[in-house]
Amino acid sequence: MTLSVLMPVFALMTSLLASVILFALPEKGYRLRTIINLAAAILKIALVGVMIWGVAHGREYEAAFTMVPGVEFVLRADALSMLFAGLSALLWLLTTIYAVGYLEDSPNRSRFFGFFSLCVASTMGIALAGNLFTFFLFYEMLTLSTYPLVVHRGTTKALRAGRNYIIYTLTGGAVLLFAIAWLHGLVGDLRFQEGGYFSDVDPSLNGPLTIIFVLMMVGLGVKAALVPFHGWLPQAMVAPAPVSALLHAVAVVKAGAFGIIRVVFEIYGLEAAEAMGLLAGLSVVAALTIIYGSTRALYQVDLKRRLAFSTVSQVSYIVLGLCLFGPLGVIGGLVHLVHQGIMKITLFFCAGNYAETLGVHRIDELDGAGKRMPGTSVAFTLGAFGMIGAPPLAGFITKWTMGAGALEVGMDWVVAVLVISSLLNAAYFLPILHRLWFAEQCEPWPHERRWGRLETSAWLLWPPLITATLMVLAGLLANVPFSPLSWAELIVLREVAL
Amino acid sequence: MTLWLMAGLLFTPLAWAVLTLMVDFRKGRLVTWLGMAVQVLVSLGLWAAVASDGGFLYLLGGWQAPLGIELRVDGLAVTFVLLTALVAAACGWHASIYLDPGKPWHRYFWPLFWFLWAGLNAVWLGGDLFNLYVGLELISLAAVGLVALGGQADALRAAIRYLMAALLGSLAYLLGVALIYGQFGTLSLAGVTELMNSGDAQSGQTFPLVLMLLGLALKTALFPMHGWLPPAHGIAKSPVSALLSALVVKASFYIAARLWLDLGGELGGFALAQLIGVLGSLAIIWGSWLAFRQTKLKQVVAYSSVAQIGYLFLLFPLTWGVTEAISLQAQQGITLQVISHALAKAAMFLAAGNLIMSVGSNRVDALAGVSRFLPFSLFSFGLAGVSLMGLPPTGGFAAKWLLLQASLASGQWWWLAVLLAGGLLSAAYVFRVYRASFIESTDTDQFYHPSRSLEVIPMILALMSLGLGLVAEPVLSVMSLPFEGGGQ
Amino acid sequence: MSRFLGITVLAAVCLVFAGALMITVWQIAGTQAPVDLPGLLADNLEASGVEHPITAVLLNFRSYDTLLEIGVLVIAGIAGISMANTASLEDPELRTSDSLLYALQRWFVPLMLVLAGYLLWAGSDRPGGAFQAGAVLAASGVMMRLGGIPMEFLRPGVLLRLGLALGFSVFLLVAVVSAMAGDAFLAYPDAFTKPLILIIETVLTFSIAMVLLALFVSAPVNGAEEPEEGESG
Amino acid sequence: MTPSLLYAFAGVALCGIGLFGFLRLQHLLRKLMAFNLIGSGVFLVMVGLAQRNGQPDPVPQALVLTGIVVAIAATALAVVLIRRYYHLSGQTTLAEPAAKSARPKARSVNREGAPE
Repeated sequence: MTLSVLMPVFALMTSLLASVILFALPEKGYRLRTIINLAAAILKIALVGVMIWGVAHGREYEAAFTMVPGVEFVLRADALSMLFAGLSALLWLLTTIYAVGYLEDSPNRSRFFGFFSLCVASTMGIALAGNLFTFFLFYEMLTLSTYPLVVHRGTTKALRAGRNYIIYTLTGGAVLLFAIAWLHGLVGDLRFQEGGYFSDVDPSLNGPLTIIFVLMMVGLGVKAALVPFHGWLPQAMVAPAPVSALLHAVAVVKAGAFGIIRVVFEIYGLEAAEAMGLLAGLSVVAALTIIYGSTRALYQVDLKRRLAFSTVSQVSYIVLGLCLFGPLGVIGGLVHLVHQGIMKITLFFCAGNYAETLGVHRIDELDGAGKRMPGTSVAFTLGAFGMIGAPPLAGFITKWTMGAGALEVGMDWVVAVLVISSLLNAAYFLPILHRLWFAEQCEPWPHERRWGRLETSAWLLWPPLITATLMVLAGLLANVPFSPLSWAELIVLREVAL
Repeated sequence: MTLWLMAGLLFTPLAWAVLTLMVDFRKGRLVTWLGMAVQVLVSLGLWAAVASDGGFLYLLGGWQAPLGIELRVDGLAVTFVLLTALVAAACGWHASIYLDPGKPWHRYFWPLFWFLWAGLNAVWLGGDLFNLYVGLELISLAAVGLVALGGQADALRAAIRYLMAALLGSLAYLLGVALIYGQFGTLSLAGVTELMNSGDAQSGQTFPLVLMLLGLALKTALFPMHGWLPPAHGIAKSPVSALLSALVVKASFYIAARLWLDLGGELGGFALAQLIGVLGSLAIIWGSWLAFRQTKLKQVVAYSSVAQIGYLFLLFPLTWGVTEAISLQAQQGITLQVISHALAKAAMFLAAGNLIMSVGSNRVDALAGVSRFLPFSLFSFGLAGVSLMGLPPTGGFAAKWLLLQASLASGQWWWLAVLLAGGLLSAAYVFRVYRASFIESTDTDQFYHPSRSLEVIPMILALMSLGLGLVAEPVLSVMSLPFEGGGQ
Repeated sequence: MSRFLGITVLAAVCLVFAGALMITVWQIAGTQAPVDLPGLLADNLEASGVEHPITAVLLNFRSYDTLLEIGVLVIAGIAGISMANTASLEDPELRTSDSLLYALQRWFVPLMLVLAGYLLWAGSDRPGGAFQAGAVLAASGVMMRLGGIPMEFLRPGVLLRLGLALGFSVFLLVAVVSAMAGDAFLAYPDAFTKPLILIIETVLTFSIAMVLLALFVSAPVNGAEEPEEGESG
Repeated sequence: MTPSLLYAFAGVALCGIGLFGFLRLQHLLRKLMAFNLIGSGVFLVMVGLAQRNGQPDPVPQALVLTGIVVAIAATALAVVLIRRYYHLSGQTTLAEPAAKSARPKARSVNREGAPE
């Protein structure tokens, strides 16, 4: 048992054990719970940081054993998994801080934080999974551990959202299982490997492989909220804000997107997938999702719902990036995995702050909120501009790289999609910003609470400010080592084998 | 050493049945704890012995088959013996706290419990067709006695229905045994198999096999002969329900599976195998649907057993007319399904009992809001549910995975749809219970926390079912150990 | 109409079943069993310790069957007394005051006891044995009971339970003692085979009679009942 | 066709009749008798088929003895259960009482939850 075996296991265990301990704690142990939560989150960041450092310097971390005859359980840290693991470790800490503040004085916290940690553990498992089987294992665990979070409030609406969520995701999971089992039957147990397996495959297998690919995209697309499998996502908005933040930024939708990346890069191989004509179809679906999500977002009056449709649209950037089939496009897609996470979590934190502090849920109630809550509103504004793609913020880096990638491989229409989408983004974000900063407050806040000198509780205020700063840094310092962009370049260099 | 272990294994349950008959419930509880410890240790020892040295034949009374009765102590049998020891000990432990010692009839729980255990071991090890019949009857009568114990009219109705079904099933099996004996002149299953494979004998008849399978399927509650199961399992005391669902129905299935694997290749046929598979599939779908429709918590769990039993019968099509490797895969999958269902269902029934005790009602609606009390039992119920849904990393998932692989490899892709749909359907009824527990209702303010040990037991079982998926490989490797035929 | 149809279908099913069974029996009857178990039995009868082959099979070659079978009987007995009324053995429905029965009983009961003893003894070399003897013994008990003779030992109590389990316990002890000696379960030591079988037969007779009688006597049903879980009772 | 085979065929007939009775009859005691009828049929088949060549085979006879004891135990248990059932419910068949089967007992309902 060397350290290289234990590291990924430890990284997984920090949140798994934390969740077990949190369940066992009595409901009233607020202080202890917070301490354990934060300690585990910080420990996890440290572990992931060490692994990122190690991976950058060429070390390998892997733990594997045979689970079922013919199938291995593999945890492995490579550059791609570190991209996702780093994101989720970082955002876990911030979301936990936020959630502690958000859920102050609300019931069932023991249950909430227990499942919350479990959810993060699943995400970490998804990041570290070394083969499809292990990936699927954590993918389903994620489904189960997020259900209690979605229905946390226990209202009829929450329960209905939870039911739809579970119907969508479990069905998607079943489809994915079918595809994985079929693939396993065809070619055996496949570890994720650079360049994939099917670059010189027997043409007779093309038919089954195509079907399997489609099935996998359906199974993963449910979580990634590809149209037409996105229905659950806007409904899941009823969950408490930290949950929405986590769901949209890291956990669920990203798990789907990350799975698509794994399958395309490291099972099929980008070239093989392109050669079989699989990417063309996927890119069309992704483009449609981008446009559709943005268009629907325009019509939402509920702030969180608008953000949710925005997620539908933004996550597909990642998928679209892959389909560009060139280094720049792929880098754009990968980096968006991180950028979108940071931007979207900022926006959700802010939305949660408005709801929690002012009782504001609808966009037309936001008039003048910028004066009442300047810190939150600055963070929101930065997030919105990032989403639109204004330089020098993180979103700009994504869109610029992807656009360049599209031109590089001659898919000019993608540039058009990017432009349209950015215009739509502007169309649904700018009115909000206008209301925040320039409209006068004409009605009293629906349900205002006060926290001393600060505009809101410190637990609630700091996380969005931090993430907003990170977002700015990710844009400004894009070329510094270990920035998301440089890391994505490292991944492309090492693993995508273009 | 193994001789001693075997003697201990056969002797302990029967002896403890007598001992506990002599004393009242409280003393019986103490006596039983001791006996359970002995029995678990002996089972573990035997399992370890077989895992290291391979299986053997145990000649009862020192007489070889066909004259005497041989016990077939192989990897599969000792795995089930160990499973029985764990599950039965858990249920017994639970019952010792759960049952009210004040009721005079509860003193008879212990002897019946021990007889049931003895019968189960007899079936797992049995290698003699007639002896298996006696073992089955021992199980059935003890089980019926447990269901009826002190019950009111509803419980008795369920018990009588159960008894009638069990008796008819046993007779069908016995008739098959009579015909087999008439043809081959021996009752040893190994002997019959050998005769059939050697080709000396005239080819056997299919009808006896069909009769036996029919009888055993009735006792296993295969669709459409499942009507007796839900009332009996639903109305019995929770520890009893757990025993019945986890182990008792598996006993008759185990015999059917052994018959099929030994004789099915010769006497069975594609149509028969597919027919049984179709019935199993219908059981999965219909049972899950009915489970979804139930208003009482324990009825949900009971109907879920009907559905889960359906999976077991996929063994028949997946092992007929396929290569050795695929057949092995299917057998391993079914074995895992038996084990994981036994653990999960026992956990579920025990947890359901605790929940019913806590909220004071047996209705699913009554669970509204209980998750805020953080009942341990709800977690156990949930974890067990995950295994029933066949989601990773549970034993249920490992089983499903192997069955998926076997269906794909054998080209019988239609079972894939059944397996996947079955998982989703079971999610429907499991999530219905979860959902109820998350409802925030204002008037749920009374919640009685049962004693810690009552809550710990289902949790242990559920965790075992969960962990089974992770250690499926080592467990299965013991099961498929080479069988060293011949003397002791 | 549908009722008639139901019967017809049912009858057809039963006829098909009987027909298939008939054909199978006929086909099997035309073959020769490949294993000559009776011959094997005859060869080993010497070693079994008893002269009558059926008794040898029951109590030696396949004694495990018999052990479990007595277990089944004990289970039935337990289930019976678990429902009996512990307070009273009196069930007025069962009591007859028929003078003829009373007279018969005075003659028959001793006779039946003797008959039971004979059947038990005969078991070793002729048809007979523990079960038959036990059944006769139980029948005499039933007769006494009908005649209104109180049999206090049948009250559900420790005596009755001891009686129920006695035969089974002795059988079990013999089985395990032989295993302790390093042999297989139920393997009698050569020198003691015959006496051991005799002892087992005797106690079994007693216990079988006891179980059957207990089932008959436990007829007065106790009214107490346990509510279903979750229902206040 | 030997005499013992005749027994076997008689057993077959008993099995058929017994099965019909078992499935058809509703009264529990009659059902139980039908069960015993099938049982006898099975025992006859067992003994008759095994001695088709004239020479007696003691093994099935011993098996049948065991089988009879088991059947008696089962019958006795069934009678005990049926008696008690009759005592508590006044019924002789397994049919659910009409009032109860329509809806679950009212007293077990603590609260009406949200409809599913």
